[in-house]
Amino acid sequence: MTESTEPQKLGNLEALLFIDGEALTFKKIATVIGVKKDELSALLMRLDEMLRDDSRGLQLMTDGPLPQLFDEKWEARKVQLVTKPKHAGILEAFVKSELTEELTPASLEALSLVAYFGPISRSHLEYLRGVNSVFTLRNLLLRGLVERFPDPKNANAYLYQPSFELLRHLGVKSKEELPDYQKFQQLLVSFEQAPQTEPAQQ
Amino acid sequence: MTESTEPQKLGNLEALLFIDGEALTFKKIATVIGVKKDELSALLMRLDEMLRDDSRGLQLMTDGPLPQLFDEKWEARKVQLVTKPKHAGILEAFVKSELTEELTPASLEALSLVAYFGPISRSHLEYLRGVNSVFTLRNLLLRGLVERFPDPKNANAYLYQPSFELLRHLGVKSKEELPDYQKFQQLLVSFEQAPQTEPAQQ
Amino acid sequence: MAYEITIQKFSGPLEALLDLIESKKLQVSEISLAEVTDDFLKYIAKRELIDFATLADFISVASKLILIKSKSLLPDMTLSGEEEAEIKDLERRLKLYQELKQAGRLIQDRWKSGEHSFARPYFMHMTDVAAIFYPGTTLSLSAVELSANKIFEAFEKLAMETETIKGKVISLEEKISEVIARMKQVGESSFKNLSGEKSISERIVLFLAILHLAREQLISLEQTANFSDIIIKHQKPPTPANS
Repeated sequence: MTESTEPQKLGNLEALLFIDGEALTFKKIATVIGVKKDELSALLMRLDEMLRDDSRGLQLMTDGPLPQLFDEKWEARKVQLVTKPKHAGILEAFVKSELTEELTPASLEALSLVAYFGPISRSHLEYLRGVNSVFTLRNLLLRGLVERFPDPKNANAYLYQPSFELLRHLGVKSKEELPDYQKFQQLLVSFEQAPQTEPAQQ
Repeated sequence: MTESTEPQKLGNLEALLFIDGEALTFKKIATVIGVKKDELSALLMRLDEMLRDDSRGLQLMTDGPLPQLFDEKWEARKVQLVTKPKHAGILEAFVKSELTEELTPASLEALSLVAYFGPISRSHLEYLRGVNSVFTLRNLLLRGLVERFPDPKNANAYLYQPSFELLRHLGVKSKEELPDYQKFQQLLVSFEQAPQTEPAQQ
Repeated sequence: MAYEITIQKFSGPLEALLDLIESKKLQVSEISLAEVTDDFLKYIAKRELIDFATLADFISVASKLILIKSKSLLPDMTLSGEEEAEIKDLERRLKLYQELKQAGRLIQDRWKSGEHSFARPYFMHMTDVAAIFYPGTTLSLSAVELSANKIFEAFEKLAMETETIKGKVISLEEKISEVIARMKQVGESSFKNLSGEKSISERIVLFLAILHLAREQLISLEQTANFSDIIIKHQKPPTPANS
């Protein structure tokens, strides 16, 4: 195969994200369109920039701010092409949102903590909520609002994070765009750095 | 509603075509975006022009050359957003990469449940796994490891069962020949009859 | 298979506690915690509002509140360093919880805002792909069997969670009864020192709430621990709380 030029690869990237529809890992994209880490990073940044134009109806949803995603864990990061929230009004009639059910107080509470502080372990979540969360988390997993992955530091436990489906429903490009995101991060950090000792809760 | 500017309407148009998999009639699009024939014509021409750039992977598929479509039959004309033919290789590479990857532990888990307890509905499977299983099941379908058929008891749902090829690959004549088949059947029954802890909680 | 979803008033004990404090327009502090203890216990006593899985956590908070309350009613009662730390921790966590509740409100607003993004259905072209069979190299009969075994291990783990919760409820009951026994000891010697009708009536309310709580637990857990008997025998409460 001849070396593709950059525009051709940008086209490939757009076509791939369009075909799959779901979130794709960076590794998968790199393999399918045949680029390495640095080139993928450049392509994604360029695509993101092009999409910022007002005449474009789409945006990239990612695991975090794009420039920060190309660290040692880059291969597992995900990206998805989705419509911009400002177009939701005209699209509502076409796509029925599956997430019309109201959230119970327990779901809402667990969901917001996972959204703001994910990836978060169940025990940490339970400490913050002050209540056992096995079944609430199970329910959120079943509804596809949160996802889990094995905790690299604790073989028998999982870490929970907001799913792309949740972020789409909330209309943000990544969890860092949630309102007052930084404020809540700092709040938690200062709480946990306080001299008090956490008794082994739960 | 305030008059949208042209860029906003172009964005609307792109988002709408992106979301819908089928070809849409001009009439439908005009209604949804809230424009008349002339404006729709201008928007589609503009979008078509933007898509011609080499960096774009998509194109408009129409019944004929765009400028000729706005005659007296314009309302019934259709348009669809598709990938450019030059990116066809991407679809192929994507399917290939999906298939050549080894089964993940999650896929294997879902596959085992379908093998031992199929025909099984997606919701039952998700209940047992405790996680949303839409994509896992689709990957298994794509690989030809499981097959589905409409659930006679539930109009909009499918039941999943191990494919004939899977059983042959595993070297068994029927699922009843799977190791410890009876044991697992009984375990499932006793698990599901156990007094559930979840009820009221959520 | 569907989950039964009941709308509960509170997501957990911290929210219930905070609600009680805020409804009295108080700040979170040891004093306000002592003040809402009776109401909190009454809330637990109405067991139908709390599901089993979260009961243990409600009781855990209740046991700390009882300590706080006892301390405020009985100045002679000394708490261990660990107990003091538990009280401080509850107060601190409640303050954090109060702040974090904001996050829930923000998510709720966005959830309802209608500003959603939409994605294309997964792999819309899938129907174009011809039927194939691609098992990969790792799929074997033993891999399937191993995976099935793992699933059932996970089921057992889930069942154990329930047992753990049950065990926790029971041990907390014991802890509460210990606290009450201590309070009774201290109380007998210091009752005469307590002045004013109000303090005494407050103690009675507290006691009744505990009795009620204990009785409810015995019923639902089918526990034969004779916790309530002991109390009755010694305290002779004036109501048929132990019917």
